[in-house]
Amino acid sequence: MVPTGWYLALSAVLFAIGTVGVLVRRNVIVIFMAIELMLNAVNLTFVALARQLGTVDGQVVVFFTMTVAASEAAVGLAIILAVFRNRATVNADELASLRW
Amino acid sequence: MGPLTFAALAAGLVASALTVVLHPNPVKSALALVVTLFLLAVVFVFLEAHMIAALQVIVYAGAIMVLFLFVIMLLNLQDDAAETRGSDRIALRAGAWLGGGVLAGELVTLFLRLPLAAPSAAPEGYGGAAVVARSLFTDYLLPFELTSILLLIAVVGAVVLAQRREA
Amino acid sequence: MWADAGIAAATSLVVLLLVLSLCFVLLWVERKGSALIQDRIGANRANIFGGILPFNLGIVNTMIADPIKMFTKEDVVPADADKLLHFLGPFLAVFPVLVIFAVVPFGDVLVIGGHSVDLQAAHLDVGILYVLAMSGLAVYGIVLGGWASNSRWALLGAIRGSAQMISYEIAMGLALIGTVMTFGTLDLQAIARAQGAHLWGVVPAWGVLYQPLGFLIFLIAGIAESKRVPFDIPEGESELTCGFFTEYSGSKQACFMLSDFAEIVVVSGLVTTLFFGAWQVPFLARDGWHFPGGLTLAMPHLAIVALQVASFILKVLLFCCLQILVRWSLPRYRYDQLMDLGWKRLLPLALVNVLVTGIVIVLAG
Amino acid sequence: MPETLVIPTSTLWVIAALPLAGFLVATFGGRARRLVQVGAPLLVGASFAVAIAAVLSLARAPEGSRLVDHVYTWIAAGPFHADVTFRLDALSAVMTLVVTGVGFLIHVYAAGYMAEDESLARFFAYLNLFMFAMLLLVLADNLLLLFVGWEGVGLCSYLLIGFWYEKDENAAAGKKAFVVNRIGDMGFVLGLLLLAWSTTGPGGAMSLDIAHVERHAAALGAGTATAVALLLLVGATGKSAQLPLYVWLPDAMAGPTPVSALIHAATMVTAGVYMIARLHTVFLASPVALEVVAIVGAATALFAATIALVQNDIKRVLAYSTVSQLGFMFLALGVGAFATAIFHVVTHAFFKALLFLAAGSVIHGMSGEQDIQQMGGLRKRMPVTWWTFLAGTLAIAGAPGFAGFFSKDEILWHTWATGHHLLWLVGVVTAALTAFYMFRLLLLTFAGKSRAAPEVAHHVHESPAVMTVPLVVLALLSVGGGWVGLPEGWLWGGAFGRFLAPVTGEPHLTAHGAGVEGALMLVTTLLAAGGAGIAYFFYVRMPGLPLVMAWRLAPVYNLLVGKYWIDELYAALVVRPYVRLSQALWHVVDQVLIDGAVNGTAAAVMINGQLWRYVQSGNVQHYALVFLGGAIVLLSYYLQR
Repeated sequence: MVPTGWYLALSAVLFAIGTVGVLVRRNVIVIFMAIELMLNAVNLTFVALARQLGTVDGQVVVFFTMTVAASEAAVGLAIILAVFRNRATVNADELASLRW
Repeated sequence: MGPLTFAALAAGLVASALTVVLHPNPVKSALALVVTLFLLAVVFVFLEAHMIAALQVIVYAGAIMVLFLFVIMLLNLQDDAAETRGSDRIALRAGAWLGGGVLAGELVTLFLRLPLAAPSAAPEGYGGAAVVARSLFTDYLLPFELTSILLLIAVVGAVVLAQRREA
Repeated sequence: MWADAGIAAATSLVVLLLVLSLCFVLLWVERKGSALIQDRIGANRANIFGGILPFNLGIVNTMIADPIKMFTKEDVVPADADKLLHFLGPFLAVFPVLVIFAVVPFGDVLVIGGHSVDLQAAHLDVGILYVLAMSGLAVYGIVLGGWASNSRWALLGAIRGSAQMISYEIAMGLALIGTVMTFGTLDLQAIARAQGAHLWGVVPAWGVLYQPLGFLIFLIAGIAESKRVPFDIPEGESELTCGFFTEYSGSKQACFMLSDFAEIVVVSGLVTTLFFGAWQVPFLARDGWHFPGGLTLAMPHLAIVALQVASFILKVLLFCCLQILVRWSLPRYRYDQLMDLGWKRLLPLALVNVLVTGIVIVLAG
Repeated sequence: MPETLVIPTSTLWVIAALPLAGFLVATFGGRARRLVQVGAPLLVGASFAVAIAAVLSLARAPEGSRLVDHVYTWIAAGPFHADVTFRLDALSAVMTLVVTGVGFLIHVYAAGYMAEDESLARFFAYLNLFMFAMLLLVLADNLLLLFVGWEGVGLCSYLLIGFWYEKDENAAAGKKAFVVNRIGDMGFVLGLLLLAWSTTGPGGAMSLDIAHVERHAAALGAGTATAVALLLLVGATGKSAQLPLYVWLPDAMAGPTPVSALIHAATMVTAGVYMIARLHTVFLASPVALEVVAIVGAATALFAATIALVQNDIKRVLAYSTVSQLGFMFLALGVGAFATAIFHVVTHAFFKALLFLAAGSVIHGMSGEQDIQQMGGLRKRMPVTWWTFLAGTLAIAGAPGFAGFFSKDEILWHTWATGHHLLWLVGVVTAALTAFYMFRLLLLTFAGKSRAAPEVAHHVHESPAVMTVPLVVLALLSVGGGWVGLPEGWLWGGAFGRFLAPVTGEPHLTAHGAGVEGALMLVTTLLAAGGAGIAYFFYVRMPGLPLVMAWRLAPVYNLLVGKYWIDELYAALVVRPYVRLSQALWHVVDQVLIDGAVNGTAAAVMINGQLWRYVQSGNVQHYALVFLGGAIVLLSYYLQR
């Protein structure tokens, strides 16, 4: 039996990797995927702690997270498509018109 | 699950997650993310969250990631060597890796410090569809119904955003 | 411990062989059936013992010669292809389809030497979710294969395929919700057992009686998922040469074809299991026949099991033939028509089905 | 007053509500001219009828009763509370009848006078709103509610003076009336606040209910009472056009003539008189203030009368005569003869409304001409107007038996009888001057030959019946209206005073005797007759003499024609310094300090934003990095704990 803490630590590492991905990548879609990675890391925390507590509440939260992630993917990718149509790029550096 | 299995899974997860972040090709990144999600589903199974594991594969691997791949292919995005190796953004990248490392360190420290006893054996049917669904349709009914509205909004939003406007 | 492992291995092997053998049968059915429909002779070149035997072993020849030819052909990989993914594509296409069958029960419990063996490779509480999950993964083979080929035809085919599969997956999943509500479980074996009952003592309580609309939607969505005519737009040979597997040859192409046939079998297996009584034979219970009117007829256990498995295979074969009939009868949909059907017809119908089912369940208590 | 004499009722609000309904009809039904033209006067008439009914039921009640109509609780804030309550006692009964009755007649007259005006509906809307406010004022059982009416009539006065706002001087006259009234109102408000504060009852109960104020007024200290009374007097001088705030009234003649008749003769300007009579308990508590009231009244009376001697605008003469007559009323108030003051309010309402309406008829007939030097000889062409104007002139001049005779002589008698012999003299002289200038006006207008331009003279005509009938009714009232208040000892003498006595109290006379009263009356009458005679001599017998007189007495004449240069004095002393102060404040405080602070703040924000905007790279990832830093800091905090 692996201690719950290990799962949590694993999720922390995955979360940090996702964070780095959000920060260093320039392709908006990849940034988006890194965000999904972060969400999943949090999901792991929920599931691990749900197991720790012996209740399914954490799993229910994961269910909701998935719903949100699905909505986010639908809308986010639609936005990316629309942006690409207008600007012909998905590079975050070039999508910086909200500035001084 | 023994420590060895866990270590193997964790190594696979970290490797695939790093691939997501580091691979210059978005398609490969997406595939690595699919692998990550699939491995996470396996971890969920070991944590006796069968229902969630199945949903993880259906929703994430089966739907969301297909959508990602679809968009990447539609936009025909190619390798971008500058993505990860360009000489600009050095400060940003250094800050990101440093910050990410510190974040991971702090979180791991925090989590490993938690005084968690070994969990007791899971109750009968734990993590199955019936138990999760009962919780979902009783205690979490309102949030559940709200997610349906959220999904509806997302559908409408996606259609509105992605449709071509007639000039 | 070892016995369990042995049983598991045995059942898995049985299932795998079942699917594969059915695929080979279908290969022949397809070739000869299409010839029958198109009023021609069909495959008749391979005649191994032609000089010796007075008659042509058409069936055997086709079933053996075709795979041999396929697997011995040269494997061509395009120059700029992504080698790894090009290699992985066919396997990713065939693998999820084959493993779906793991949760499909092909018989009731078989008792041998004190061991009771569930005739199902893997017993899962969330069997239907597993089915959906695996059929969702099947898309990756197409997408990756198409993308890795580095060819315009293949890429277009892959994009079409991913959109099509993701669209019809929704209708398929929703069609299954009605069935899940009717039987109150996600476990396929439990669903199979529940269909052993008889309404008013005479009519077998098969799923299709409760979910006729669900059956139709599932069947259509299933055919669409397997990308066969009239939904073969990802291949679309008139437009895209061969779609996502344009750049494949030899054994890899054979894998794609195998997955094609395997999908037919899987869809048939699921339709049988969910809507047509699975392995159930009308009036045949575990201990023998129970006809309406109180007439009972005991039978040996092994005979009963054999009868049930045979009935399952028969039903599956029947639906496979139905799909092939469809494949050779209907013209191909246009892409927008395909999306229309999926999103504007099947999806609302499936939602209505769920709603009506729910109302009936509540009213019937 | 014993509470048993308070009779609850629920009809009084109707009296005030009917004109309000008229206002709404005229406002929202403005397109239906006919409806407004007929409906607005009728609603005021209905109000008059209800008022009569209410007064009759009051008359049947025991002496000293009052009807009280509690409509709703308006303010209940801690210890302070004010209700919307109407009261009808003897004082408000008289005022209500005068306001609604005279108001009704003037409305009828106005329906004819304004028939051709394109803004007829607006006119009647204002007029009805004025009636509502005035009735609120006289019927209020609470000084706060009274103040609402007070301000309401001020507003309507402003609107009506500037009714023909297309001409700048009319708008300016309205503005002048409004501003001068505000000055008076400030005094009034301060007086009310001081009154409320100083009459705080047991348990801290604060109220401006009239009963409450009357209960506590007697207990006021002399200083407080004087302060309150003088502040209230400031309000009264503003509203009733007394020195030094009378300046707006002559200019107010810019409004349509029915307005001058209704507001600036019969009703609104008497609000100050009414208010002092209503709060006489407060004034009685301060003999000093009372004395000031008397002096202000007498001075105003004489002052305005002298100006009236030489004015040539028909309405302006009447305006100064109004100021002068209001001075008489204040004189009566000042000597403690509150009932007499109200009596003069009533008779004055009759004859001054009559005179104004007759003047309006003249102006109507003369195609808008207002200069009496351009008139003359109208007697034959406008007989009804002539006879009614004559009746009004006789009444105001104090011809025996006419309405003004009784009220004015009673004022002078009370002045004499309370020992104010000097003020009596002033009053008598004023009465003589009044007779002179009124007959001058009458004779110049109606007697002799027409001095008008031929085309105007040709068109002179009598006014229609809708205008002359009210004139006749008012003429009858001017002739006979004084008989309700016969002096003590004559027939039913003193009845008016006795009717009001429960409210206003009895005057304290130091001299008595019908003989003395009769003698004084004779003196006054003779002097008035003399004044009238001189006028006849000047303007009929020897029409050239006034010019000679004016030339000989040039300094005096110019002083009077220039109205003592009061307007110019005010302009020099108040208006121009105030304008200069305002400009200084505008340029220094507003433009430099306030605008500087506002613009400076904006500029500071802008500069700050200019500096910080470089942080906004527009790159989401930079923001996210900062976000990550924040998360790390938070986590570090948790780790340290």
